[in-house]
Amino acid sequence: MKYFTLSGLNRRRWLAFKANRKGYYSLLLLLALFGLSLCAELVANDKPFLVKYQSQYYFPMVEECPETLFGGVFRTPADFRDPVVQAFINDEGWMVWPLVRFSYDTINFSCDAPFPAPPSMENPLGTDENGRDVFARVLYGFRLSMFFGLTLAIIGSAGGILVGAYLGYNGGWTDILGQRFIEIWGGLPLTYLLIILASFTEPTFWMLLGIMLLFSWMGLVDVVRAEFLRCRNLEYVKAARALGVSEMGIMFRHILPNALVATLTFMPFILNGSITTLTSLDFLGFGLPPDSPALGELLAQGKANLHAPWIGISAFGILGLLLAMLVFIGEATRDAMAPFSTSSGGGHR
Amino acid sequence: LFSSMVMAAPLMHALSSSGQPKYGANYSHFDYVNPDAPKGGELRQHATGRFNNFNFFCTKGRPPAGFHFLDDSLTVAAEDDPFSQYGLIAEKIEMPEDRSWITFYLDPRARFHDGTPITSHDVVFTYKSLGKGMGNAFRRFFQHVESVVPLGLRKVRFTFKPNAPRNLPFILGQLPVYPAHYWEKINLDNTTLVPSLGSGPYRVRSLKPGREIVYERVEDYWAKDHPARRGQFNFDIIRYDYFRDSTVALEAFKAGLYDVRQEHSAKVWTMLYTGPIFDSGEVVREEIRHEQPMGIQGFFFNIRRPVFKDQRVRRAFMYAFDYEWVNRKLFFGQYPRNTSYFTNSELAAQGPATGKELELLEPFRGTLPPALFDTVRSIPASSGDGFNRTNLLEASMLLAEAGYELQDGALVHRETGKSLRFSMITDSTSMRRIALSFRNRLCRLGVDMQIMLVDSPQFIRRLRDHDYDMVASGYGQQITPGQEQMLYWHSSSAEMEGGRNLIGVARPEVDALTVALALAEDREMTVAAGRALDRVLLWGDYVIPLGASPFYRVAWWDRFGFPKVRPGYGLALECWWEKKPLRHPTMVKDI
Amino acid sequence: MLKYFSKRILFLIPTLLGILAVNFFVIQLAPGGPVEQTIARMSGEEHSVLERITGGGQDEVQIANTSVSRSFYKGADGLDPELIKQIEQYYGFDKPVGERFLLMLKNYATLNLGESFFRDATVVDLIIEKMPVSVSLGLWSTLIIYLISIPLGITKAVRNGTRFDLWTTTMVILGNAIPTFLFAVLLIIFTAGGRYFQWFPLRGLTSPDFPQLSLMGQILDYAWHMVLPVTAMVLGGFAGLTLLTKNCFLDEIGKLYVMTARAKGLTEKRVLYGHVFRNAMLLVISGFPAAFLGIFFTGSLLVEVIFSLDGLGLMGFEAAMERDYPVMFASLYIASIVGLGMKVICDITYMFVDPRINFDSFDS
Amino acid sequence: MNPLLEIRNLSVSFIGQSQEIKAVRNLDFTLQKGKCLALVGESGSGKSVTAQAVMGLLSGSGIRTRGTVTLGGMDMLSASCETLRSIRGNRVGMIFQEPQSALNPLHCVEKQIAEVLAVHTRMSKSEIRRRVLELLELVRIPDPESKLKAYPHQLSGGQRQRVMIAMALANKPDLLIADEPTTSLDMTVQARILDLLSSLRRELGMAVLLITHDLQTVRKHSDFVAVMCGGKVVEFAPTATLFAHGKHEYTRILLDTALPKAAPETKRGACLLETRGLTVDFKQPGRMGLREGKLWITPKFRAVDGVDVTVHAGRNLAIVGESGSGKSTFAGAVLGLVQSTGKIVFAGRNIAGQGKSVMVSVRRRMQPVFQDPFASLNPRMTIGQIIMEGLNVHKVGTMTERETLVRTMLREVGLSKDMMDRYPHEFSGGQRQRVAVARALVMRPQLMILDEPTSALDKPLQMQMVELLARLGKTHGVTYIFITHDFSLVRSLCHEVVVFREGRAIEHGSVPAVFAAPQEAYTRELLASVV
Ligand SMILES: Nc1ncnc2c1ncn2[C@@H]1O[C@H](COP(=O)(O)OP(=O)(O)OP(=O)(O)O)[C@@H](O)[C@H]1O
Ligand SMILES: Nc1ncnc2c1ncn2[C@@H]1O[C@H](COP(=O)(O)OP(=O)(O)OP(=O)(O)O)[C@@H](O)[C@H]1O
Ligand SMILES: [Mg+2]
Ligand SMILES: [Mg+2]
Repeated sequence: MKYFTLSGLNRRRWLAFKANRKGYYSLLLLLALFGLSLCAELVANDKPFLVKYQSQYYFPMVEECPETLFGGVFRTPADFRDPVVQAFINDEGWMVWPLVRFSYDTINFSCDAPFPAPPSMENPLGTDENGRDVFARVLYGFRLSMFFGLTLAIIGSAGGILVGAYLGYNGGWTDILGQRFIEIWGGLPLTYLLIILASFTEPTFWMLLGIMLLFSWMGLVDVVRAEFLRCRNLEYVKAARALGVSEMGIMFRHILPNALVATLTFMPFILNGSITTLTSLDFLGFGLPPDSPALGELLAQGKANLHAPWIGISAFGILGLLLAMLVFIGEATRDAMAPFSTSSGGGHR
Repeated sequence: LFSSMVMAAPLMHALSSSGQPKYGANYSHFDYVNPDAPKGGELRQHATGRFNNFNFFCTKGRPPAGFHFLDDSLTVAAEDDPFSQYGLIAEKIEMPEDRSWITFYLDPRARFHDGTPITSHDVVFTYKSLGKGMGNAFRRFFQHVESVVPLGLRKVRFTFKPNAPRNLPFILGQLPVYPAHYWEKINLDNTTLVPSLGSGPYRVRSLKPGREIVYERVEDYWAKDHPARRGQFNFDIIRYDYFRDSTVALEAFKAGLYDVRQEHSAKVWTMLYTGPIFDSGEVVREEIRHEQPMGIQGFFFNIRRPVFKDQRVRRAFMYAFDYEWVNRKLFFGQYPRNTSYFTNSELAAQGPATGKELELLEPFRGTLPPALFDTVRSIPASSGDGFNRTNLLEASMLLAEAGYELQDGALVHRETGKSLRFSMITDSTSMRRIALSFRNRLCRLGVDMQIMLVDSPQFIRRLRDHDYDMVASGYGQQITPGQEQMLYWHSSSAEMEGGRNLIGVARPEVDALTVALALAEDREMTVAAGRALDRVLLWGDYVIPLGASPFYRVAWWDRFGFPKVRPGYGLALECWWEKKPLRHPTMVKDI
Repeated sequence: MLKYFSKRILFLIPTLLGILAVNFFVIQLAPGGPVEQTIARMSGEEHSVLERITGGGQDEVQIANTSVSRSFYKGADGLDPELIKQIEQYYGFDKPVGERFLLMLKNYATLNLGESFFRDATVVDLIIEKMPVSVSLGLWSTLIIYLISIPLGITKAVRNGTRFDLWTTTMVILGNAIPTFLFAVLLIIFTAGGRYFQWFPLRGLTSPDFPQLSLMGQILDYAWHMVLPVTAMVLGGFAGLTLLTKNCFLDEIGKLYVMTARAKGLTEKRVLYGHVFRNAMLLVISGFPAAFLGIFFTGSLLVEVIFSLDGLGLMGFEAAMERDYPVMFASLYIASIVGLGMKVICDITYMFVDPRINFDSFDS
Repeated sequence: MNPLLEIRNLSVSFIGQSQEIKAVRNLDFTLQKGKCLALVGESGSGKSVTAQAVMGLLSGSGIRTRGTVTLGGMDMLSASCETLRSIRGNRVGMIFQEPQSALNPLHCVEKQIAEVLAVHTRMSKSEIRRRVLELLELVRIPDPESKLKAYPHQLSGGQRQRVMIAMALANKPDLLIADEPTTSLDMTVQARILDLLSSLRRELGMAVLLITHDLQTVRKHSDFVAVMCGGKVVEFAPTATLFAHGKHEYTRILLDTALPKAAPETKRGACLLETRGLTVDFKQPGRMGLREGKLWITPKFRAVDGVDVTVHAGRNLAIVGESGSGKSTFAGAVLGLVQSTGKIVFAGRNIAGQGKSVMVSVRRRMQPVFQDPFASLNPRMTIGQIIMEGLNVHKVGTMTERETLVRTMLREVGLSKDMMDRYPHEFSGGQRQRVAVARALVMRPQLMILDEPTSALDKPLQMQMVELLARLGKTHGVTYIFITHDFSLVRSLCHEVVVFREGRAIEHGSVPAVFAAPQEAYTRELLASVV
């Protein structure tokens, strides 16, 4: 019987969430896609799962297999796509390949069509202009972008909410000085920071994430601050104060849930924005290393290769789907959090 | 006083570095024009970017496309004779054998659009003002000019300093002549959007900054019937529309918004020049072979860096790069590889060294590889299958020879313990694209390559500081190379900040040959020195060359006539004429 | 309140100073400056700064396409050091950093925003020159976005959960997910290119014969030119605002005062727009400055590029990439002033919208 | 003659995620033109829901309404939007139970009232303004001019209620639905308002559906009475009949319950709270600045003016006084929720203008119940969470102990424990009021300030509440400050009384003394109106 109120409430919320079918299925689909992309290596890879060579078994995905093992000459990890290597192995054994025999950065050297090559059995979504498999790039890109986007969105929003809440709740000098600081901080030239970074080294995923994190938190500050400015004067906030609830408690238990509209609404867009930020960085050439499977890069390629619609459509498709799922999940979450049912069939009379 | 010291020389109608200009003194027109081409009509072209300056003394702004229509120069080139400059404003030219000075006799008919005759005063003014302008590109040549003296209303003499570059007279001949009386009233340091007074075949009719510029033919152009101008500049209106986005620009062409388009991208050329308008012949699509030297473009090793000091490493990398595959898959096979530093030019080395070339090389026989004298260094070629096994094998052997061995999947030098890694910089996305497959193949050898795409200012900064391991760049070449070769290959430029010696070659052989090329007295010497230099550089394995197209890829709406003869060194759109009028010509009303 | 807002306005100055200082010094750290840019330009090695965006970088062959008569300019690689000194001096780079900064501040204090490095026009003139495009794009797209999104969001809130709601959500999301540049190019290809339909002009703000047109004709011509760029700009803008409006409304619509309003016999429209609207508007307002600045100063970059328009977005971007510091700082300066001003106005609006809001410290 | 309002077989239920709440079941009654029907009954018995159903306001996905509501021959439940619109606010006026939440917080008084007129009449702007002023005067808002531009949060509870009344009466409706219209009004004003309604009934033939817990009012002003209990009308009779011999069991209970006549005697303890010269200034309502040509400078309005009050432990204090006299403001100031000047000494410590650290320790020992319970409950927290929160914050006992405490408390205020997971809007006014009391009581504070804690409760529940408070006062040493208009409550619980008028405490003394021999004229007037 412990936590009886909470469990009851949470069950009620979960039911409300589930009652929103779009949101519920979106969540399932998103989880499925994310799960799939987490094991992207097993779906799309340029290494076989399993190689049998001369009664010996190899697992190239987990162990390094130089082609010398199979009678080749190079002592670097074997390129299993190389027809010569394949011939070596097939002569005295066999291989089991994943569904798509390309990783995100595998160039389809043996492709006959000029790049970007149209969809085929080998490349289910075609190749990009550098001859890399679009499906593999979308799959890995989804993971990378989700990770980048989610981290950025979550940390960024959390930061934005915290700061906005703090400023809006306290008002006065805190607000004035804090806002000025944010304005100056926001004035930092992101492009130049990236140029400077790029002048030292090829930017990595983590560096970009770090730099973007410096700025991503500012998006929500203004709206959250506004909500807090309003809500802090409401009667039930006063009541909570009179009850002796701590400031944190008031801010996060009482005001924030009511100020959550903005956050819930913007969250999918922030996430999507974080993903497309990578695009614009790629545009400027300050994006991820050229091999990285960034969805943004795919979009840019889509524009540059309009005659190869499979590139643009794949990228746009996955981004659109992601955004839609997130929005629906957001709506369902809102429904779950809302005290009153917000779905109304035909409107009020 | 001064003039009396210099001897007289024969008066010429043209300057030529090959001895005889193609067209004799009494030529009536160039071969590649139709002297009776009908006048009139409109030619619409496009440009990318924007323009914001008509003050050509000032290097700050960007001049509009087609600005060269506005001003005549002392001499002009014929697009089928790269070795000569034919007098235009300069009716006659006087220059001694040693090229120590040059006198231009101005055509008495020459005048600006306002009717003012062009005089030596204008020439001197132009020269002096251009020399003053901040960072003007002419200045580097002007430093070799001793003096400029007007010897009369229509006669002006440039006297050169000793050891002036041989092509200096040609460059001075290309000098446009700007009206002194117009420009004297204007602050030359500032950009302006007021179209200036000119003397050329066209004047500006209207403009919208950043959007369009429209030129109209000058009806009473003074050189209308000049042999160097006959049959050219036939359109009444030439307009340039500005676009910023290349995709949109192409769409605009296909929509018929402009008439002619030259394509620079192999992919676009093959994939996007399709559709009903091409099938029906409304738009003609043609690859026109040209004879222009293409120089060399590729990935240059910076041999100042320890990694690339070893020629075997460089050679190995050349093996690792599968250009044939790149060309086939990325360029649709349109770019034959650069196999020389003077691709598509007679300066490219061939076969065994002979004659003058051999003479030039002979003093260095001790330090040069023996095979150099018999063969040109080959650029490793592959089967183009993408996997490039044989070449990679070759490469790995070379690397092993150079002392690298595989440790934990990476190549490490046996003695120094340094791993084999380097970064390539470029400021162009297309280069990055090419480099990607290279990196992929190097990976198989255990080499770690970084590709850094930086923006232009930073790229220039690093180029000037020679701060890179490998750089994607190129050297353009002219038909007659000159002094710039010193900056390209000479040791003096290797350590100089801003020197264009990308590779960092500092070898006495190269120095000597470069000097010989820069100062070559005649064509034979130029060719010999060029070939010798090419041979030596190629044997140094300093570059992984890429390719370039020997064609102009041009498409146009089929409303034009053009001469049957095509010049080898230019598209010569000036010689085209309108066959079918435009349906909605630009502002014909008030012509 | 007077005290609060006078404080706010006084704080504009240190904030501006801070923004300028931070930018100035960060930018000093970036390798390559106007000098390199000039060199690049003079030696013909300059890449268009837009190349990366526009795909101009597809030109694989950079060298071999110069015709003989003009090759000479290109041949001029390598510039002598003296010349470079001169360039540095010209741009004032022979002075120490601090001095340059102070000089800039002095000029800004006297409202002298300086001249572009690469063109002889004062920055103010440049900005004025770019205004028509930015104002056109900014104004129309803001208007359209707000005029469509808000009623749409409200309708969606009222009909939450219906099929209409689902469809419109999907539409606006797809609109948001398709990148502007892709959409703009598709628009051009399908409705302005040579292949399919040629309904709209694909570049510029007006036709070449604009001055000759009658007033009505001019308006139509302008509108005709605006269709595509504005469409491209607004498409992505609906989603955020529509959903925000919807969610804010949903939050309010269940409250008791809404029932009171209905009990008064108001029409549903009046209930929504007269009563709920103001209560739900706060967030929409608070998001406005950012949206406005975005659309005005940066948001239209890609649209400007694709439709060959010359606006502030492009100017700012080009200045940043070409290291045209005066233009960069001046536009930053102006954008900051506008932005900071907008925020003050916004805060004042909060108080008009919701009289319960004040900005005092909570504990005093 | 056809009845004006006829309700047949009305049922309303709320369909939640897990259960269905049947708020009204098979209700029947009729109301004739010019008559007054009093709807009395247990708190939570469905009176307000009935009222809303009559207006046709209950629609939406979670609500199921069955039966017929015929108004002037037309079915309100199936009428078109257009018809409903033309009726609402015009032929039927409605006074909502909780004016604080029912008024649009962002519209000023003038706008809210004027809107009804603008929508249903063709009056010009100036006529409307005149009518608004007239209405405000009619409902006895002092200095109506100055309140025109006031927003709801700038009004006192009683003033808000009167704005609601003015709004409902604006178009001289045929039917007035008044849901506890006078709970926050002092007796004088209350009497005037009820008289006003009676006169309107007589003059215009207006029918009134009066929902109230005050049986005096019912007896005096209504023609018929419907007694509701558990969603049903258990008895429907003419007033006199009902009062004389009400049949139903609940009616009897209702009629027979009487609050005790005197507060239980307690020991007078140490001085618990003392205010000295407590003063609160507000900005005069009206748009910022720009008033009377004076930019930014708005005149001050003194809501509490140098009040000195002393409360001793064990001696409950009643604060009475006319509506708008600064009682709630005073309470807010004492609690540190409203900015004030002057001295506030609580348990020997000056807490005026103290920082957070002091206040946190004080707050646990000093708990308020706000005048408008709805607004003071966080709409996104369930009742369980709300009551539990204080315990959690102050770490009272273990989790299980807290749960037991909460459940006991709920039972004691007459709520069932299965309501714990419901949100505030799913309750009736009286239920919410009890939640608010429970939230404060569960903390077992030393001092409790209750702002009209029983105004929405029926007599039996009031009784229960009084007993509960008295018991807790005794066992836990809780001292109460009551702000109320209900003198029977004052008598039954309080030892001391302070009379407020225009921000000042004009009279102070023990309850029997003041009630027996009031010193001030105003106090006398106040007391006189009770009888
Ligand atoms: N939105 C809702 N959802 C669920 N239950 C509700 C809702 N509104 C009211 N109820 C329930 O309906 C019942 C009747 O409520 P109603 O407000 O009509 O009571 P009431 O008679 O007016 O009581 P009071 O005198 O306390 O105001 C109550 O038990 C309440 O809990
Ligand atoms: N925020 C405010 N701004 C301006 N005036 C206010 C404000 N709050 C209250 N007032 C005014 O102060 C006076 C006292 O209000 P208060 O709420 O204390 O009255 P009250 O005694 O509680 O009356 P009631 O019995 O009607 O609740 C009223 O005239 C009210 O209009
Ligand atoms: Mg009720
Ligand atoms: Mg009160």
